[in-house]
Amino acid sequence: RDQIQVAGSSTVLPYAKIVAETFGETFPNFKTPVVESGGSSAGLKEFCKGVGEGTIDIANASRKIKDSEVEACKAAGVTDIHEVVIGYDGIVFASDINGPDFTLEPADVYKGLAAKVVVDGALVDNPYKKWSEVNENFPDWDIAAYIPGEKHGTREVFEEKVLAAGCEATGDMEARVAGGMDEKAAEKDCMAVRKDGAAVDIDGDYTETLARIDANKTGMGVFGLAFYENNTDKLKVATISGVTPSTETIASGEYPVSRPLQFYVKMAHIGVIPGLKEYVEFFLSDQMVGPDSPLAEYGLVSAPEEEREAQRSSFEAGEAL
Amino acid sequence: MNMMSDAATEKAVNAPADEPVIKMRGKDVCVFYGPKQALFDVNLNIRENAVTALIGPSGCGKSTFLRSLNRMNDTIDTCRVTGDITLDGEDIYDPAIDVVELRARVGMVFQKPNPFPKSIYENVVYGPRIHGLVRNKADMDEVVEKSLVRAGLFNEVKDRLHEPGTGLSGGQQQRLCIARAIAVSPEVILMDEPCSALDPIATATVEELIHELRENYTIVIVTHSMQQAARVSQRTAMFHLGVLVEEGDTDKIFTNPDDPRTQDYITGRFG
Amino acid sequence: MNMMSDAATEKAVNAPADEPVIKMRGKDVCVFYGPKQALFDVNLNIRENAVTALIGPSGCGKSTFLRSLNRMNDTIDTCRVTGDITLDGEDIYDPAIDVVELRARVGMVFQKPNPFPKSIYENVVYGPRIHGLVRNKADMDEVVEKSLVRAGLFNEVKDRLHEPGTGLSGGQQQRLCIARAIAVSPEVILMDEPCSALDPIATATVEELIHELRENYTIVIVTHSMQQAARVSQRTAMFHLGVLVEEGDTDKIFTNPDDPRTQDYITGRFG
Amino acid sequence: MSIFLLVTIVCVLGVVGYVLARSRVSGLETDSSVSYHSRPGYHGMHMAIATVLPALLVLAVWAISSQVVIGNVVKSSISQEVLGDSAAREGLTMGIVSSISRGLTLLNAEELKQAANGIDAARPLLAAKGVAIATDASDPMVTAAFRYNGLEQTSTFWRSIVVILAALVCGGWAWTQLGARVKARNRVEGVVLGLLILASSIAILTTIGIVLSMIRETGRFFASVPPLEFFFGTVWDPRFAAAGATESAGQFGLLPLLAGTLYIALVAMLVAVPIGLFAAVYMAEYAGPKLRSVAKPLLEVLAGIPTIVYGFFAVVTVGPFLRDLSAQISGIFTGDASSFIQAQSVLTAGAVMGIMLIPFVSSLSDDIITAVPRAMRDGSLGLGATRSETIKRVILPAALPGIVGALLLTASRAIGETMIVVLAAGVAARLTINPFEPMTTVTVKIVSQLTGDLEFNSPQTLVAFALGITLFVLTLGLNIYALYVVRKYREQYE
Amino acid sequence: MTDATISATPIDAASPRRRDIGLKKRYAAERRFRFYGQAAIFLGILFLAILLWTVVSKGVGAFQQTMITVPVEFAQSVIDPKDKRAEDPNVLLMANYPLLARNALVQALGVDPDDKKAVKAVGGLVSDSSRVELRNYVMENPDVIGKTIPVTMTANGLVDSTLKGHIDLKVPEERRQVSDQEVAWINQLVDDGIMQKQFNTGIFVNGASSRAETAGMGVAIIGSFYMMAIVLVLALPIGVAASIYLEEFAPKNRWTDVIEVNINNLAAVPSIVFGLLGLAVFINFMGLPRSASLVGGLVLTLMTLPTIIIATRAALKAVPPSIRSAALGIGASKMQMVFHHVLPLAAPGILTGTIIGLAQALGETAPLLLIGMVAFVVDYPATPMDPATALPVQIFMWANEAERAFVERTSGAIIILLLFLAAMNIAAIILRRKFERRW
Ligand SMILES: Nc1ncnc2c1ncn2[C@@H]1O[C@H](COP(=O)(O)OP(=O)(O)OP(=O)(O)O)[C@@H](O)[C@H]1O
Ligand SMILES: Nc1ncnc2c1ncn2[C@@H]1O[C@H](COP(=O)(O)OP(=O)(O)OP(=O)(O)O)[C@@H](O)[C@H]1O
Ligand SMILES: [Mg+2]
Ligand SMILES: [Mg+2]
Repeated sequence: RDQIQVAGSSTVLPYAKIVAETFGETFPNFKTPVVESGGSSAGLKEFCKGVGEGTIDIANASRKIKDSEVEACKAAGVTDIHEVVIGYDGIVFASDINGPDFTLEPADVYKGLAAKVVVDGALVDNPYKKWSEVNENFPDWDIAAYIPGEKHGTREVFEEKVLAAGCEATGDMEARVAGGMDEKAAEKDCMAVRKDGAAVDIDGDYTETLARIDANKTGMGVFGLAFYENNTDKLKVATISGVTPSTETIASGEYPVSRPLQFYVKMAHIGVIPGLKEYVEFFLSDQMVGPDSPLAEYGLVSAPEEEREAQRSSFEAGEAL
Repeated sequence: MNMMSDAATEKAVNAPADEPVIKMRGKDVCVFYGPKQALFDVNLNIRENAVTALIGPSGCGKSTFLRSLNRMNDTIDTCRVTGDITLDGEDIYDPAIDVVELRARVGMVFQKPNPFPKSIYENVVYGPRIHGLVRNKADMDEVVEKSLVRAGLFNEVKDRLHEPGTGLSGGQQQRLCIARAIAVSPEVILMDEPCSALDPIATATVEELIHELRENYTIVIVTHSMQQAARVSQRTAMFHLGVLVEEGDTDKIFTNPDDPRTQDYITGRFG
Repeated sequence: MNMMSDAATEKAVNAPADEPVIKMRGKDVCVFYGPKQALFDVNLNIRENAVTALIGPSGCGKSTFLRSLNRMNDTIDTCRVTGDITLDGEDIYDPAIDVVELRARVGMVFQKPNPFPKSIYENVVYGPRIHGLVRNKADMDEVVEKSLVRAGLFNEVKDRLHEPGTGLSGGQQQRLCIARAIAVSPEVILMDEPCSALDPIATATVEELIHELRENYTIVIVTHSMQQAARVSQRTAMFHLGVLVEEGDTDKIFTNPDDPRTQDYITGRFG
Repeated sequence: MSIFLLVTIVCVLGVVGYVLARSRVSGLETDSSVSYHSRPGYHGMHMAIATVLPALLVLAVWAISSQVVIGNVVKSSISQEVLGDSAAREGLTMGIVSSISRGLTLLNAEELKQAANGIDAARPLLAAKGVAIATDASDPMVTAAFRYNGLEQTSTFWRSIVVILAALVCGGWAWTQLGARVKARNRVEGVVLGLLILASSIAILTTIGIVLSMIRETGRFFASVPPLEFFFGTVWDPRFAAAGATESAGQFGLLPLLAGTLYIALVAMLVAVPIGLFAAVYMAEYAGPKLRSVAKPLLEVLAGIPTIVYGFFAVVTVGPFLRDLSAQISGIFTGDASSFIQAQSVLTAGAVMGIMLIPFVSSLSDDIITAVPRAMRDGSLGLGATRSETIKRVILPAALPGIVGALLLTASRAIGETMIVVLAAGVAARLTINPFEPMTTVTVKIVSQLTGDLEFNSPQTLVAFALGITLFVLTLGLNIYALYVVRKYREQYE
Repeated sequence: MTDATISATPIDAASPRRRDIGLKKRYAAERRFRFYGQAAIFLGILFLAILLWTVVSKGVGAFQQTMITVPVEFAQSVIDPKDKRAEDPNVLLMANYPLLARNALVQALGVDPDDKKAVKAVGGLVSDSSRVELRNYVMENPDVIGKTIPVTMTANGLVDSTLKGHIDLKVPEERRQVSDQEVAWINQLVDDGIMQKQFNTGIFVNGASSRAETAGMGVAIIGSFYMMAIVLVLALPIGVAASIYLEEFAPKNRWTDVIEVNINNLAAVPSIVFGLLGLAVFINFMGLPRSASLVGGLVLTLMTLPTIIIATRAALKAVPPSIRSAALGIGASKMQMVFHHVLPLAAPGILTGTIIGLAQALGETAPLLLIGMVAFVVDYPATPMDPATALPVQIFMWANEAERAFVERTSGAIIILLLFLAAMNIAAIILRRKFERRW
């Protein structure tokens, strides 16, 4: 095999595609890597099949590899796994360009979208129908949010960083605990999304979410920052806790909702599959993931300088999980 | 045929009237299938309350003529009829004539028994129902019983009126089809080789039935069995290659035909 | 079917030998379709170089018997044959017998002409080719010409041997099927109502052909036309409800039958 | 000798056999008056089959069994500590050994000598040939790999000899069989029949393959989620297992998915059946040949369009159209121009899927309606029924069982459809009876659970296999029932 | 009877006794029924028309691509400053070609070369693929170095969208992806005849790309072609053989019932399940490579097999039994009967069924998802063992791209797929006409 094979997350896919394509163009001696999409899960599953020509070299993931997965990898002989964080993905709320501005707080989102909220001290099924009921500053729109489906890694981030935070902020969390739930159950309950149709799961990509908002002008969508930046003429982004999402605010940690994107390299394949080492190095170079790189232009939030340096040296050293 | 032969055979036909009454008239009937002509200027009158047999070798146009009598030919796209056919003096090919009404008056029984895949009862009541001749359950029961009795089938099936008609034997099926046809009280019944798919015993039953029906209906029957024609009909018409060769009283045709082709055919020289 | 009647009718058959030679023998033949018995203990011998006609009303088992003579019945899953049928003394239902070989020796012509949708030439040459009777183009041309000549078709089609056989008229098609059957030089030819789909003129041609073929082949023909049986056959067997009623010289059967059922049938009392 | 070369040799032998036998028989046929049972070509074929078939069978058996035998021999030669104690470890070790041995075959003599020194020497050499070796390979494995290759070589040598011998012996036997009365044709046809049977059993193999490829994962799923909860649960909420979290709670109720599947299929059938059936009736009973020859292929184009295009159509055109329409309607009746049909809804998916299914219904029913014997039509028309009466009261009832069978087949298509639903009805697993709201289907969840970011060995992913098997059983049930119905229908006319 | 003189004597029967058989109502019902039928056909065709119109109206634009033709100075100072290209072939490969393109445009637009920001923006007007375009040009004609020659380069996807009017210029500048300055440049270039729309051959021949302007279906077309070839080669003979056995030889018993149910069921099993099967059997068990058209072809073969079998059986059933008895009657064996007569007569039906099956396979996405064919593949696959994608997969992937320029291309890709399907269907019709025989 003279071609690198990559599989995994569809969130990482666009970045991996850009790198692969540029890699192929800048190193005409190597074939352009093949990048499969199919989800982090399927990618890691393939990755953990074993070592050898018939298995993939790199798995893209929009979440960290789980311990159980590392175990499964080990059992199949995939022992040296190197983790590379390529940057961060900001998660933003946006609505139709012609709508009003939204200045969201996690608490607002929680009240609008959680399955159960505390009203007058009692835990009830979410009664809010309109945004204006949640917060009088908001327009008189039916609550209709298009959020990532449960299969998406983004959903996890959304639940933890927004819903759970909102739950804390409103004091609902305490109310739940006070109501007799244990800490864990309460947290879980906080993160449950209402299922009465006001929050719509989208299992497809952000294009689908955009199509939804196109079709329902009073809808609110959850997007990746990259996607939003490609569609600024159609979408208006909401601030969270007063911070406008941008590569800068995310990189600095001001904007709360983001997650790391990474890929996993099978070290046993380094030096065997032609170009694998070069590809990873190329990916890690500032030319690709730096603040002024094509990936950043596409919407990837670059990691801070020292973190990028650490990634490079760690790969150089061949560190494994 | 000409007047004379009609007059001559008048007595042979045991019609009650002195003058034979003509139920249907065909005048210069030509039938074409696409470019191919299947019937050539046929002039044939059908007498009321008599059985008219159409005989002739295969492909001579018997079925074609029969089907043109109730415009079943209309269902064949390429088929075209010229000339006049009248029923009670009315031109049945007149655009003002309604073919549905016509077919309700001129019923048809086919070569292969074709009961609908429904119960015996439903088979019989089908025609009266679509024509709105029955109004309620009692009407229907009556019409079913009457028709089945007439068709000589009632006693055999009265206990299983609601079983499928397709479960009957061939001869019973054919009698069911006849019952179905008479249930709408037609004036004329056309039968295209009604017994050719039946065994000898069933054939005998059906022939007997035809004999009885003659009193109330005008019947035209196509048959390839000369014996059958001789047995059941009063009038016989002989076709050959699309031409009506000869027509007349059955007795005469079978004993003393005018045309040598008829002679040859009935003596088995061909066909 | 019994020795005596064989002996008695010997002279009537214009066979050259003193003793009529028996080509095929059926002994206690019973045929079942699933649970239903269609033939009951039929004992019938087929004489060489003679035409044997099988007559009887519809559904009496004529076709069934005919098809059991070259094991075409094998193609019906539910069909079962008991008793012995021999060809030149060999049991044709012996497992050692190859049915393909048998059918090459006992050919068959069907009720509806069924030429292959290929050229006339290909139709005729197909059999010889699969049986390896022809080696080269010259052989083939010869066999095609000979067969078509025998079938009386050559002059009509010699200019269009490479046009499709399905483009011929019905009678021509049936003669083509006969040509196709004789091209493999069978010993026996079975014909199941070969003329029932033909018009009178075509029928006459085919009958003439059968008459000529008799000199070289043993022929068994099923017909529902008594006239035809009388015209073409030397021997006639009458079936009724699965039973062989009577068998004997055609002349005798048609003039002086032993069995009252035969009498009734040929005089048109039934059927 | 490589397998490919061996097969080629055997085939060449077969061809030679064919030519020899054929010419011999045609030679004999001309100069003697013996009548041959079969044509020379068949004798040739007989000879060729006798040469090739047993040899290939031997080859196949050898190839499979030698793998097992050599594997076991090598395995027993490896010490227990290297081999590992669990079955999984053993498998892994053997996997490494076999990839080393495969790599060794690529090396030349010089390199081989070097590689024999151990894993550290072998690894770079193999890497240079593009063979990746797992990190925990060790020296004994290299030794084992050499042993493996040695055995393999011996086996290959004997394999060639035995196979060629088999070809020659069986071919020779066939040669002695050449004779007038040998039923070569029957034998050849027997072999062909065997091939035909083999081909028809591929369907069965596929089914077995499908079941086998899902059963293990399904088992693992049911190990963590009780079947009762799966089959009768009313909530579908396979929560995202938080990173690092050990317990993976979530609810895996099949019912909302099943309900969505059946509901959407029902709406699709409500669209497709009337349109398809009326179109079929019109084409079969009224339309002239011209209209028929245009309309039928045009409608069938609908069946040929990829479902992803329909999904696209649903999102871009049908969904917004229905939504705006509903806004208009409610504007007229209530004055409040808010739409009550959501752009993504059971209705949208059902409608678009219905459009896709129109040709299935129309073509199948068209065939069935035309199969109703003409005698039925004549019988009814002869009684003075109009055409529509004939159709409604005689033809359709007569064709009903067949049509029902066809509809069941169509329904199983609707149940199995994925792409349209993903785009047009969404992924929200809910139980509702309002067709204007989104629901989702089993197939959609299969795809999304498999292609998501979830942990791959968690029940969240494994549930896809359980869903797959459930769906498989469901369509199987439908098909068995359809076959039963169609059978009954056939009996009527026979 | 020829001399019939119609005299008074044989009188016609009495005038008919009229019965009310509800004709008026019945005819109204008849007309209604007929209307339903016509409406159904009309609706079906209408849906087809709307669907096609939606796709075509959105996608035709994709067959045009904005190109920039400017004189490019192939300066040695940029390409090969150290003059080492004779020794080191990598020099030409690795040179800074984008700079050449940018310089050429800067000159054409008369932008101040010292205005760093403007220069960078100008460079953004051409696609990044100019690197490859110029490199290939230089590699083919090494003697251009040092000369100035007009070269045609692909414009950036945003420029393309702007020119086609897909970008709403009324939106405030800061929310737009093209600035007013860029719009001005684009207009200037168009006026100068430097920038023009051309037929987009790239969409047919290019491999996948993350840039809309250079993304093409080339790999997908080849991949689909390989897969169709594999399906044809495997599914047709196996399907026909299976049908022959089931239709002509198999005794009607439980076992054949099982096979029959199986086949019908496989025709209805969701296609994604075949993907699971392919992953388990072909990739994991048999060790075939991922993303390869070979595996895709095998999976699609299993998927289309039932369709072909069902169609073939119908075609075999339609061959009149008289042909079979004719062949058997002159001593053909059953096998000869089938292969010499039945099969040739069933050929048109088999062909049609096969092509329908192929078309179905051509449009299938879901199973390919699981065997790694939903992938980003740039290089042409040389053999069916190499990574490749397929037409519907490419559509699926483009539909999920964030960039606006891909929207139009998605529809364009659908048009290409539909064209292939149309070609196959027309082939089916022609073949059927050609092979059709009457009996
Ligand atoms: N639908 C048709 N299309 C074309 N030609 C037809 C059609 N029906 C009958 N014919 C032709 O018209 C002629 C007369 O046919 P018809 O069926 O009336 O004969 P028939 O006397 O009833 O014969 P049989 O005794 O065989 O039923 C024949 O030559 C036949 O081929
Ligand atoms: N394939 C079959 N399966 C079951 N029963 C059959 C089958 N073929 C014929 N029969 C029955 O066997 C009996 C004899 O049929 P056969 O076809 O031999 O009659 P026939 O004398 O040739 O009649 P016809 O003159 O109508 O051709 C009939 O009762 C028929 O119903
Ligand atoms: Mg007729
Ligand atoms: Mg018969």
